[in-house]
Amino acid sequence: MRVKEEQSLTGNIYNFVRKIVLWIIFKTPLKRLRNWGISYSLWPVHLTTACCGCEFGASSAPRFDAERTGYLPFVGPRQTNLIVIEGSLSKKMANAVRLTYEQMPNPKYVIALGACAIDLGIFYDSYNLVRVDEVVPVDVYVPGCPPRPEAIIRSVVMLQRKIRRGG
Amino acid sequence: MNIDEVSRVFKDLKSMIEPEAQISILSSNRLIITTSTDKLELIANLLKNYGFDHVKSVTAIDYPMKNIIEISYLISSFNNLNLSKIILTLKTLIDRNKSISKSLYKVWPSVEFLERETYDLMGVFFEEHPENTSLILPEDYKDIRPLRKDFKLIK
Amino acid sequence: MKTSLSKQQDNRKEIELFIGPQHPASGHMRFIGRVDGDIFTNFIPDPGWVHRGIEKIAENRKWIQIIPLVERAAILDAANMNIGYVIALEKLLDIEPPPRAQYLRTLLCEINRITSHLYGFGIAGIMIGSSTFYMWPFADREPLIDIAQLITGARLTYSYMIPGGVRRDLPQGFKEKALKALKYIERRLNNDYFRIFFDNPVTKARYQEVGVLKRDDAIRLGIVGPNLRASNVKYDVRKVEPYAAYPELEFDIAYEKEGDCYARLLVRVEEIRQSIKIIRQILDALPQGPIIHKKYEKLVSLRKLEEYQKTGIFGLPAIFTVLRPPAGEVISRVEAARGELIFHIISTGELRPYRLRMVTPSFRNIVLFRELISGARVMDFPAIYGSIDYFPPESDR
Amino acid sequence: MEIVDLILNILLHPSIFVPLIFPGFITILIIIILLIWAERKVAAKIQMRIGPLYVTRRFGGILQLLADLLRYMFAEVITSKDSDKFIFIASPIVALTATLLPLAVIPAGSLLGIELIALRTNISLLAALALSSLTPIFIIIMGWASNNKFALMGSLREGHLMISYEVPLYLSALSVAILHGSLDIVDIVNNQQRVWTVLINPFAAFSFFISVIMSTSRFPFEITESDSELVAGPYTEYSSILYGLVMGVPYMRLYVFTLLFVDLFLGGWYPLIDGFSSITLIIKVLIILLFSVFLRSVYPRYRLDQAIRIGWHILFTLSLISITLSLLIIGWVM
Repeated sequence: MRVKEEQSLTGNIYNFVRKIVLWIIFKTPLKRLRNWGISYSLWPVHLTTACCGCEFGASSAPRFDAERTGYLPFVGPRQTNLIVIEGSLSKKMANAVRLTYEQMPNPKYVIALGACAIDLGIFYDSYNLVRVDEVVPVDVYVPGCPPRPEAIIRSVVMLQRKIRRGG
Repeated sequence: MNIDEVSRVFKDLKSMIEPEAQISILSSNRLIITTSTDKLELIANLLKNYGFDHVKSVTAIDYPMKNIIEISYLISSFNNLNLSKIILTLKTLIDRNKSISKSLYKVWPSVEFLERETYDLMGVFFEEHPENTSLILPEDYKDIRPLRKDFKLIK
Repeated sequence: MKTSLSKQQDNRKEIELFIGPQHPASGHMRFIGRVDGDIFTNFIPDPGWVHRGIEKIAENRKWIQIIPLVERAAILDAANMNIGYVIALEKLLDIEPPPRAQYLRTLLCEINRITSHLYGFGIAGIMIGSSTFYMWPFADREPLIDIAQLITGARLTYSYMIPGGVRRDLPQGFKEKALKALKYIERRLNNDYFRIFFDNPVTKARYQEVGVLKRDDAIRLGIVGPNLRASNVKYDVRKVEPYAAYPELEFDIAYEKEGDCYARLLVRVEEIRQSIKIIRQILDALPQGPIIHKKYEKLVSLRKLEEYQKTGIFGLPAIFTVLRPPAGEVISRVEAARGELIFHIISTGELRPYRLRMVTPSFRNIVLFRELISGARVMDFPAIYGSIDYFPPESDR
Repeated sequence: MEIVDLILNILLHPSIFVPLIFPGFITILIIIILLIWAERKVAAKIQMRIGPLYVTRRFGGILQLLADLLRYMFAEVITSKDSDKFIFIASPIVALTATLLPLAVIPAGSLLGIELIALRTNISLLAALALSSLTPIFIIIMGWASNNKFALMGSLREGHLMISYEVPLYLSALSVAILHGSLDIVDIVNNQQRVWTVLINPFAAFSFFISVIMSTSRFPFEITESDSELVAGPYTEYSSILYGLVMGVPYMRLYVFTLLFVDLFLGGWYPLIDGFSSITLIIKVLIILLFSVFLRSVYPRYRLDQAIRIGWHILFTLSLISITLSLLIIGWVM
């Protein structure tokens, strides 16, 4: 980009402010506060990709109650910061997942549930599936077909620890 | 269901559809009618008037060696409790290279999504079907249709 | 679907609404609707977002490997998916499992029917905004899932039925635990659910006379399951073509006359009651004897046979890996939780099926979206969706 | 010392103290944090769950909303390419301000002997009602500026609902004014020393309360942001701190209306505690607030046309009845 004349004297003020804000957020004790807040407020977006969705539903339900950890399934991509990929990802759905991921504000995280999300599991030779890591970067994988709700909540706790460590 | 009733239905149907189609018994309450594509709608209308009011499945089977695709309509009834104990297979054979068949949408509206799925996964085009568009696969799917035998999963 | 939408492209009064697959109420599915004011003038379901190609994959699997494969179509209704395939396979092999195995199969199927309906209630509840009625049925699924887990060892994906019988016998003390769970679920269903949800004036306002499906339309469109029975058609595969232990059990077909959303939910309530009745009968009249066909009992190794006699767990014989049913064509139908499930299998006497066609109830009900929601109000869409109890992975396979 | 006195004097002056501390901004923040936590906890209790817990284990997860707010604060602000950016960003802030405006004229008893009313006029009821009707307009503008179909439909619903709840809301509030012969809320509260308005004119109280529930989109009238078909209604495109603001708006509105409701119908700060009458008031407010959020765990939501019908058929009729009743009572007493 061509440097405008005013900027040649004062420097790029926008970039300067941005650098200061980033410095304040990431290099001061504010970072710990930020990480604490984010880790206890992981809201997954409503995007059910395949059949592990039943166990995803059960993990929010009374016996397992994932809301204890501050995890609250919420409506749209703009208000949430976590995608839970439930099982296999078809080619059609992969586009939707990518689109949703890009619509979400930073910082954002991905949990992938089930054997299908890791290496396609029982559908290893299917013609319509893609692996999750080809579509979005994954933070936590949960094995199982389907994984038990306890395992899903544990993955949330693991992600929380990862965020608090500064991941 | 006792054998008498099946054989009565069998006899009724036999007298009704012959000589355009052949009827045979598969097992205790499964009947099979085989006919050619151009007679399909005629036979279907006869069957509908007899009391078979819906289609349970449209199965297309690919036989590359014989160069044919076999399309089976599994038909039964909700209204007539005697007929609902029978599943009747209405079979027709079509040319595998052309793979064009006649839609039964006008006779049984319940075939709509089943035929669309067959078009999508097997590539059989149904004439006079209201919507011969892709249903399950992505809209820009270009490869061989997956349920054909020459579509191999692992190369 | 593109063509039918572009027909009305120039009509500026309407807006085009793409609902899903990322949408709170769409599930794994997309809908394309046209909205005029508050009315959907056109509503088209667009399935296929969970298509994994089970029919094609089955052609590349050995016969016994297909058992876990078909239940992935609807993992919350796994036992009913299993039994459909296993019955078809047994018809090909021409064997009949012993009576105890038939009863155990029926037991698991009915437990699955209850859990599946409760799941449907939960989804229906959250769709019209009742978070309590999402949580309660999901909570009350758990005691029943525990029972299923006692029988099979898995929460959802059981793979319990094998050709010729079942994999395990009941554990000790099962009957007491099962009766306790049934008593609990019965109390909740008959009192608490009606108090919080079914008798709630808001629920009635949302559901009654909404999404009416007339009897003739239901038959014409080939609808199955509780949605069909809510339109006053008394069709239930368990009565029409009894399989497993159903011929010896006493139960009624649940049906309603109105055909609206409320009737569809009430049919499911009644079906849960009937299932409880069936399970009680099974627990009382469970016959003694082997759980696997004699032919296969002889084939296992001595060590496995000892284990089977001691613990009731039947290790699969090695012959199952090279199972070759004779050539032939077979059609089986069972009543899964969401309706009639059909397997149409062509065997050529090979190690693998030549063609496996699986017609799931959700796929046959998909047309309901277009028929019921076109012409309904925008806010009726989640109410109708919830009442249909549609499960996209089951539909797409 | 004089400086400290000066600062204290400024802080404790009603026109600063009321909007900033009580019943204004800081109280609202604390009440919203507690209220949303209580909403989730009460719902969890009814649903046989525990609800938010691990964020502060010892206090039952009471800081849950703080964590959520922090996340909103540090999240990326997204303004979509097609939106009207200035209005998109400005309208939540204006809506928030507009929601708080009625607090200037609503009296809140006294604390430490100071009368808590920022602006004493003899038409404070009218002023409060007029100022409270600003918020829905900015909610509608939010949906329009987002340039999103779901947001637009949410705005339309807000507009439809607005005309159906505002008429009964104002009519039933005015019937109270007729009953007490004054448009000054302080007078109205003082008139209720012996008997509360809700006992004299229950119709007005009922239709006012239901209208408030409708206007703040509590269940069973959570229609504007009904998530099962409109994602988040007018707020669909809002992310990060902007969404944090708009999420707070209905709760703040609920708080403001509850304050007004208590003043009009539940005897305000009576029975009096000398010098600390605000405590009576705030207890009543908290009870009403808890009841309103408790409705979430009991009811599903009504359909839009049903809600409009309730507004015009039932609430409008009730508010007319309440006005007639007030007139009759006034005539009888005179």
